[in-house]
Amino acid sequence: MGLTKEQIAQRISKELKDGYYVNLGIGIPTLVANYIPEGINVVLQSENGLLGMGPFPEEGKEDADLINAGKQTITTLPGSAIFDSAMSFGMIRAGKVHLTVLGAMEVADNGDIANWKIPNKMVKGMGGAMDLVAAAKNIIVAMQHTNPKGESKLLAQCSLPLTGIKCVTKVVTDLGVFEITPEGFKCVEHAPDVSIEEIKAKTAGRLVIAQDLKPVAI
Amino acid sequence: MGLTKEQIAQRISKELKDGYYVNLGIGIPTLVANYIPEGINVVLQSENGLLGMGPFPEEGKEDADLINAGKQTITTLPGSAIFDSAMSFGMIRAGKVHLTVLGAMEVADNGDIANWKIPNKMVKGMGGAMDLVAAAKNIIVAMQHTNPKGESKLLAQCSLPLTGIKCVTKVVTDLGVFEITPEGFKCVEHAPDVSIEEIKAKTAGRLVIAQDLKPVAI
Amino acid sequence: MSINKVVASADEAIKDIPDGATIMFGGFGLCGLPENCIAALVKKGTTNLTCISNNAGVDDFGIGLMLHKKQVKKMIASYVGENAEFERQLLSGELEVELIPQGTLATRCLIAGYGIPFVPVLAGVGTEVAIGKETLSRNGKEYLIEEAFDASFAIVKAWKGDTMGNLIFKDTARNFNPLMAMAGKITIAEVEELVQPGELDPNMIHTPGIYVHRIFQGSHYEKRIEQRTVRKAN
Amino acid sequence: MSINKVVASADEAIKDIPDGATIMFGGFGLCGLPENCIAALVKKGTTNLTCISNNAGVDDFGIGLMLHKKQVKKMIASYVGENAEFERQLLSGELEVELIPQGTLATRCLIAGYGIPFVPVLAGVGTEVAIGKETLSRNGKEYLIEEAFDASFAIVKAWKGDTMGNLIFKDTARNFNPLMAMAGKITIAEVEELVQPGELDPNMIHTPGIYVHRIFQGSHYEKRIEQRTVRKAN
Repeated sequence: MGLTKEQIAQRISKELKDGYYVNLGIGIPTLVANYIPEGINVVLQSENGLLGMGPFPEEGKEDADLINAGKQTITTLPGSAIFDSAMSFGMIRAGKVHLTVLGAMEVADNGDIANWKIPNKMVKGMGGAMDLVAAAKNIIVAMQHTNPKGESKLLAQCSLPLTGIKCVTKVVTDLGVFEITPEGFKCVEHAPDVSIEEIKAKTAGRLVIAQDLKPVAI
Repeated sequence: MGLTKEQIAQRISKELKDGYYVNLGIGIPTLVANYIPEGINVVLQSENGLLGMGPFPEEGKEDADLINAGKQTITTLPGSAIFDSAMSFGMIRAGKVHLTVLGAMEVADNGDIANWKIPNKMVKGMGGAMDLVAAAKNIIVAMQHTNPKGESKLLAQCSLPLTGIKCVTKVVTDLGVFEITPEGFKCVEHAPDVSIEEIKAKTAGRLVIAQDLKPVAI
Repeated sequence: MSINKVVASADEAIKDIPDGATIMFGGFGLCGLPENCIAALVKKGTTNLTCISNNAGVDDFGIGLMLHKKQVKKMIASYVGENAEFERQLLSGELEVELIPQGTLATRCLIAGYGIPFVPVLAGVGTEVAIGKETLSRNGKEYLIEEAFDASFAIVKAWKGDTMGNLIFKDTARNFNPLMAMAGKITIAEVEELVQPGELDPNMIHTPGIYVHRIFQGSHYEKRIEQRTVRKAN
Repeated sequence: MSINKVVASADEAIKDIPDGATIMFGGFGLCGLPENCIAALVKKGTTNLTCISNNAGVDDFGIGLMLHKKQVKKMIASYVGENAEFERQLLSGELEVELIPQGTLATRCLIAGYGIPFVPVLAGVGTEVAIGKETLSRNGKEYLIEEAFDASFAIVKAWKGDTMGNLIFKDTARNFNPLMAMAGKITIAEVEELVQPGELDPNMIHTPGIYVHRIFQGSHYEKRIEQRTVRKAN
């Protein structure tokens, strides 16, 4: 029994610091917004041109002109700012966004990430993912440790086409928390019910276990 | 008796076409705004960030926040737009401004212009002049034909540090109208009271006289 | 100084766009789309088009409507999901697609509007996006050199605009619209509300009229929502 | 989400700017100057500064006040006329000056704020501005490669701002202010009116708060006029 998606999001929310501007990708990353710790003020950036993304609108108050990068209807908050897509990626590229949380299909032990294309399947495009991973200073990947076939998604080398190279700083999966280090994935926290042996068995890339390994505190 | 400054400006105003966006430099070029022909709608751009520059304010209505590139207090007009300096030079560089009228210290017969620096004198800087001459598609120079010492300002080669190369399309002086052509300055109009001989005597660069030379119509 | 850019209708605005033209379309997903001009292009049947737009619409809305009528030869976009007809044409080889990172797409519009010929970006370095592209090293990093777009037409949708072409966008319907407005050689703007010069605050113009060549008040905006997400009322 | 960027005063805002720092100052001529921060820097006597600003003020206003106290080591600007003390220091060799075409100056701010390391420009090609600069050919033209600015601090003046750092500028006092706000590693904004989040329309923000690190409401704005030009009332 590893972490649930909600628990992965909850664990990532502990990376938030007061005053952070944060970009949350589609999927598990979006859930992080539900676990912002008390006393921590963060501003969510949506790369289609919004700082200060608020919750979904109340039923009947949806506005087609106000969506997030996942095309979902959203709201603004007091202090929100709207801008065009060039400024949006400009502030990302300039390092003004402190933390980016993304999903991934594969992560390599050097920080490479693949999350946009599966060859021989319909290609939908990279959207803003390549820009985000090339620019963000702190990129955390939120994903399941293995794919539906049970194969590791933490690899020595990505098999899928890359989204970006040497850019991921940390991976949070259902099995634990892994920092990208020169020695490969460094397991710093494990899911409470998950053994080191299971993590080793399910991690294909280089893996080191932190001296001070501890259980993920949820 | 050549053209007055006002007559030079009036002659240049005939180059305006309906729908033009125009940047007028400091000095004689500014006067062009007083002679916009009937039925011709133009928008004046001020490179400090304004489209739709209006006249000076009425006494007592000056606003320190509303100035032109010459730092003079001005007004907006219905339909004006304000923007930052990057967009201002962006639209100039992108060729959206149809006509730029500038003063000059020297113009060469290949279209080079010098108007920003006199060596061994205090250097004030190029301001936006280098950007304008590098970018504008149609640059008309408005100036006196000779300097205070009586020396020609229409030269084979500029003696002063250049502002831009091969960029001037036309020069209007107190003596006449000169197009820049592969053959040098082509005199297409002469000031009513000025002879071809005087123009030849006062033009140091290559000069050709148009077949259909005519007097400047004021 | 009142330069009048008003045209009578979407039909009038797009009538000289020839077959084979390259057109930019503002919008992100289905948000901020120039619905009237797309409808007019579908009606006129202009074909063999290269479309530059962040997305390709859905099956029955946005650029999807033009795909359905096989008017599009090539699509340049960052994300083209949610579109079965698109997928069919792509897999059958009827449609060319060039995928570009979203920030690069936006920046290539910006630099076109600012008269800058190319821009160095990190997005795509080390990926298949970099294949065949010129690179330049700077500060120990390798950058891809990306070119300014060169599109004959840009078609954008604004919230309000005046007869001189000044535009204001609403909320995230802004997205690529002001960028493409700057980038088009001829820019067509459809607006929800067309006003007279002086009705818009000069300080609050998103796209100055110098970048806009034709403007008209659109009608019957459907403004479809792609992902309707709501929460319980308190 | 209300990130609070408010500091108590100009003194507080500039207190950690060290001697020898590189500072950008918004403004064009005397229009849109951060008067309160300049006064605080003069009071504190921070010295050996490199100042990036379109102009250098006049003898007794703007950056001229810092020149008078010999706080400026180097001035990077596009136009530095109208300033006798400036001229004296320059001719005596006390002051270094780097002159940059105005559009290049603006664009080097923009690209710093957009994370773009360099930009190709035509301004200055064939002139002494080009001496020693890297060039690149494109489409048969030669471009100068101009670098993004790298300034530790940017000090700007806005009309209104909220506690989260969102800024709105008024009329041509906008000029370089939003560009420098984006370009500074630490950006300090002084505003005529400081308001609460929600009081500014999100659609009408010129500088999003993400670019601003410190904000305060200034006082006693003199807003001096450099060239008072008027016409007869009708």
